[in-house]
Amino acid sequence: MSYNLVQLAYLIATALFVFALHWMNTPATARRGVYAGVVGMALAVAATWAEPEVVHHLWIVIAVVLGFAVGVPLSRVPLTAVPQRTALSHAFGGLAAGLVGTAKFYLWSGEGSAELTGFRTTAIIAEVLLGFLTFTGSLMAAGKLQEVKWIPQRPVTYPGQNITNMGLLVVAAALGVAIVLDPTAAWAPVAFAAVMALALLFGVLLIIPIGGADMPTVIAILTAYAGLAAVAMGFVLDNKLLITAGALDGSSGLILAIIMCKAMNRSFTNVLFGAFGQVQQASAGGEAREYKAETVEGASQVLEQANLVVIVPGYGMAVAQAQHKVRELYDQLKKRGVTVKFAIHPVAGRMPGHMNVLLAEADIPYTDLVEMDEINPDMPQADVALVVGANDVVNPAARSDKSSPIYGMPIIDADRARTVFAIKRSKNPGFAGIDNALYFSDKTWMLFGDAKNVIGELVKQMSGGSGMH
Amino acid sequence: MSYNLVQLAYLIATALFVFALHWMNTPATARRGVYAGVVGMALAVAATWAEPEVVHHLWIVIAVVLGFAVGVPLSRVPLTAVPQRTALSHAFGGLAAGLVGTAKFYLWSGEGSAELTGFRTTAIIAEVLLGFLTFTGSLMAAGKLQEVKWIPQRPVTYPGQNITNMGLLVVAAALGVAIVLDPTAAWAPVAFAAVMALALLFGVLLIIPIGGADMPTVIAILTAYAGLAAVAMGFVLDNKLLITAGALDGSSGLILAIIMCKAMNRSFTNVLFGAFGQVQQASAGGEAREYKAETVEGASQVLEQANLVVIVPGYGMAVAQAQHKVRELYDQLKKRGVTVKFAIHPVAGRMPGHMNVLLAEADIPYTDLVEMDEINPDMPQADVALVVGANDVVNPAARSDKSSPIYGMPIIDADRARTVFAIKRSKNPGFAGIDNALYFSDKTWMLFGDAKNVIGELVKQMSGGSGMH
Amino acid sequence: MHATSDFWSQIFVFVLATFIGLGVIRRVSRLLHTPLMSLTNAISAIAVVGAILVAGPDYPIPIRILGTIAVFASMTNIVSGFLITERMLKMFKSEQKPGEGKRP
Amino acid sequence: MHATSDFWSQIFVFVLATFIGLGVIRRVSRLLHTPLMSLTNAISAIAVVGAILVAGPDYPIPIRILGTIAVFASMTNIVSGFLITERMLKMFKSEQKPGEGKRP
Ligand SMILES: NC(=O)c1ccc[n+]([C@@H]2O[C@H](COP(=O)([O-])OP(=O)(O)OC[C@H]3O[C@@H](n4cnc5c(N)ncnc54)[C@H](OP(=O)(O)O)[C@@H]3O)[C@@H](O)[C@H]2O)c1
Ligand SMILES: NC(=O)c1ccc[n+]([C@@H]2O[C@H](COP(=O)([O-])OP(=O)(O)OC[C@H]3O[C@@H](n4cnc5c(N)ncnc54)[C@H](OP(=O)(O)O)[C@@H]3O)[C@@H](O)[C@H]2O)c1
Repeated sequence: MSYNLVQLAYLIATALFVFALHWMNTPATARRGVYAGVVGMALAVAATWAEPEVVHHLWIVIAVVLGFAVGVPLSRVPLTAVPQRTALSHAFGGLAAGLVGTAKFYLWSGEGSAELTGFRTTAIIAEVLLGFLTFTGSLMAAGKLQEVKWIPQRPVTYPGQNITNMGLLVVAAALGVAIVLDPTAAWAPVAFAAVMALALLFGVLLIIPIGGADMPTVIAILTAYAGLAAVAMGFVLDNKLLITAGALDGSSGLILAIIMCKAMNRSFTNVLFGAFGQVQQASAGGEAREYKAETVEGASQVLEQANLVVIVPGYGMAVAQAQHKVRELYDQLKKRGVTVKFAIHPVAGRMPGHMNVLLAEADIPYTDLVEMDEINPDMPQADVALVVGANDVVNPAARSDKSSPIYGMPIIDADRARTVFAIKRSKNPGFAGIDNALYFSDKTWMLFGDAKNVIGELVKQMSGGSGMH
Repeated sequence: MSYNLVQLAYLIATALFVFALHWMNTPATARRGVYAGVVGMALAVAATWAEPEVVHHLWIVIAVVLGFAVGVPLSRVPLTAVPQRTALSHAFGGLAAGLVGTAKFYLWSGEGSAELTGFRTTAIIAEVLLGFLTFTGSLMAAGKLQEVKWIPQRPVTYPGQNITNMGLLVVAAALGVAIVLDPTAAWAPVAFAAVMALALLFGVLLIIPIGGADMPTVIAILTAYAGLAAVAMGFVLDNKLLITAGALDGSSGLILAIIMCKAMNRSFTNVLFGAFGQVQQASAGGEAREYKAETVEGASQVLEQANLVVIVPGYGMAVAQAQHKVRELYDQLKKRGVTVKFAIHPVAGRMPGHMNVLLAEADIPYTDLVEMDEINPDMPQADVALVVGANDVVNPAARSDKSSPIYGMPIIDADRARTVFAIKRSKNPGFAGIDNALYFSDKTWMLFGDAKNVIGELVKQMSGGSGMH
Repeated sequence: MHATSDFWSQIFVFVLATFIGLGVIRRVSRLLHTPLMSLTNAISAIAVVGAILVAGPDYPIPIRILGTIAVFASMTNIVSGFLITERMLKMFKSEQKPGEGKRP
Repeated sequence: MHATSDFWSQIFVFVLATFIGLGVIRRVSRLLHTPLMSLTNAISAIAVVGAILVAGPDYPIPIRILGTIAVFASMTNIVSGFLITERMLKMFKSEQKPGEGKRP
């Protein structure tokens, strides 16, 4: 009977998780989604904990308390650190999956028990492989994003790298098969340990050749792995809740990764094995052409005269934490009856939805955040396109220049606006490491400096100005 | 092993069915959907037939051949008969489910076998109940739609009707419970037979009180029942393909029923127990106000002058089979550079999508078929709204008159067009049995007559006219 | 225990499939609601699987007769359902290239 | 046999759940992709269920230690995942009434 109750709880939790994700389809219902998720999770934990076989509670209580102790601060990180946090929690997730798999294996093989059916053992191997490689891989990713000094930012590549990695994987797989064939053999526990070690190692090697800026995509892929690990665990424990939840996460990771690759016009394989970041050195110092700089005074006047101003935020806004200043600018312009829209590129910044969260943090109504496809038709009507620390996502080369590494990547047509102001600190290129023809066009004026300061200046100008008359 | 192959086939079939329905989301991919469905079905049949326990083939072959012999002609019915055909095949579906359930029960109870677990038996009872009530219910529905003489069109109601029906259901359920409690009892087979009989009877009684015009909604609900019967069968046979396919059909029926009820602004219970059709008598003869009739000559001139003509087809176009004439009119007007759009109300006609199929049959590109919500904003720009045998769906009372039985039902705002021409044969009301203020408005001109003839006249006028200059 | 474990797998499958059904059907183009009805019609004739498993094995004659009738009934639905859906869909033409023909 | 029957139920559940996942996620508003990442993050911490079942029962100490660590790890994800998602979503405001705030 209790078995049925537990299953019922799991079923309800499953449904709640589905609704949780479903409600994320609009900001209006998104928070309801979180609550659904929380309830589902609480239900699942309670039902499991109440299982008769769970007799030792102390350790679990401690673990839960510690979980809160670590989890709460982790949820307070600044928004710029969100990618790292995500990577880190993937590491935790992978670790959990890996450990459970390991525990189950040694438990059952210890009993030399019939529990280790071929199917179960296969699932365990998969769980452990995915779990542990997600663990180390995510740690590496988090490190690169956090720009920890002893983890190389630049992609580390050496000849025959991919072969080596594949080789490792093959060995691990072979060992796995051997274990499946004779799970209770004397050597099985050792072989299993070897598989674990290889998985941990593989996770590291998988990330090393990938440039820091590609991490967001990698993280999405790691989400998918974490999800699959949960599915495998579900197979091992014959737990349908785990299978469903895992599948949901798997598809989420997959779709985000696809969206990012599409928006960057790159393929999975290219991200995973392309060592794209190298390009950064390759063409970093493109021959410097003529920039036309503009003064804050001049810019603020033009902005005040405009009817429609489109602000194109990019990674730079995130680095400079300029969103609040941007908000002030937005208010100043609105006060003058200027229509202000934000053009959001799907991969502006360093994670999907990066710009939206920052601007939302600055209380800018999401109804003024317009997606690329919706804003581009209106760009020609825009009197001013104000590029705030965006680069690749407004690089016309993506449209025209077949030779460019970002050729074919959809961009925001800032260059079609009547005037363009571009805020950046230097002549350095962006993530893709290539020059941006937009900056040299005769309708473009550069506002060099840190985004936060420059926009602060603009705001001061205007408030001062508005103070006078 | 063969077991695994069969399961694999079932899994693929499941996926194919999902895709089949998914691809129906746009006409561009819809046909691919059908092919996916066919392949899935073929796979499922082949895999099952190949099961080792299936040893007698002759009868199956004969049944299959007969199935083709009956099925092919059934697929050639005129489009106006599609609702009947659907109802009829629900009857077949229900019958199949009921028979399989019955067979399984007598088989297992005969063996007095342990196969009849409480869960299984419950599922069998559900399958048989749903199956057989769908069988007779659908037959009744088909009869009413076909307007078979010995099945009363009008809702047949008598005091305490719903109580009687509910009573029957309760008795059947009670018997069912008894059987579940002791499936191998001596009296069980008899009780089971009683359940079957009650289900068959209940199906009839369920439909009798429902008006002929409500049948489309009923059919949708019967789709849901048929789906659930398949699910129950899936539970009985522990067959996940049956469960999935059944669930898909169940949700399809449910959603269509909901859409129809919403568009008619009525509740399930009202459709099922409201005996709505009665209203038809109730207010059929509303006091006859002034109609302004118009000649075909006059109308055709106005149409020729127009820039935007919105044609609002309704059930009358289906009755008159006027879609081909409408096509000719459409061509004539296009020739004169008139923009012609079709305003499609979700419940125009007598089944969901009725108008779309008819107009598609007449080769009118579906890109000119505009949904209610999309066309209404443009209605004020329309020079002429040509109402072809539509009535309730253009009745302004739904917007204004709280007392009207269709108050609150969303309508097509034909009355907002500059001029309205309405084609109908008589002063009789439509399905809802109420007068239509639109016909009396001073901008409306009636073209009395059979839709096919009237439009034929219009076309003659124009082609003649265009012949002159 | 086996029974119950099966039972719950089946419930899960049912619930998940229902979610899929609701999600997919809600997005079917209104243009195609009539063909949709006949398509689901054909698909629900999957009952044929159960029918074959009753008509085919070495069961007493009366049982097999019931099964055979069921096979016939389902087969009719499969054939007529798919054919008429195809027939209706053939009629839907757009002036644009099919590729663009998306009108949800 | 039991194993295989179970096996296939699980595969079915997996495939169906994946369909749901793909359908649902594809419709998540682009505005919310960052919160989505942290939400799925929290949900994938459902591994806690498995962890408890290893840490709780009367198993050898080393096994239970592994389980306890796993509980801790998952718990961290649950707590931080849900909290940060909520924190981010709180920031999304529209000028319209929430009801209308639909921008897919
Ligand atoms: N969003 C994602 O999910 C994602 C994932 C993976 C990769 N990416 C990639 O990331 C890139 C995003 O494009 P993006 O245009 O947003 O950024 P970007 O191309 O990386 O350019 C950022 C620009 O901001 C400027 N900048 C940096 N710090 C600044 C500061 N404090 N003040 C002012 N300006 C500053 C930089 O120029 P200075 O250094 O001269 O200031 C640089 O030109 C795309 O190439 C995309 O493919 C995105
Ligand atoms: N579509 C669905 O799924 C569905 C389902 C259930 C119920 N319904 C109901 O059906 C109704 C559909 O509305 P509707 O406006 O399409 O149809 P309607 O309200 O039933 O009106 C049909 C009109 O067509 C006229 N007509 C009939 N035969 C004609 C012919 N041969 N030539 C010319 N005119 C002819 C009739 O007037 P005369 O008799 O004077 O010619 C009548 O006014 C709604 O009330 C809806 O709720 C629809």
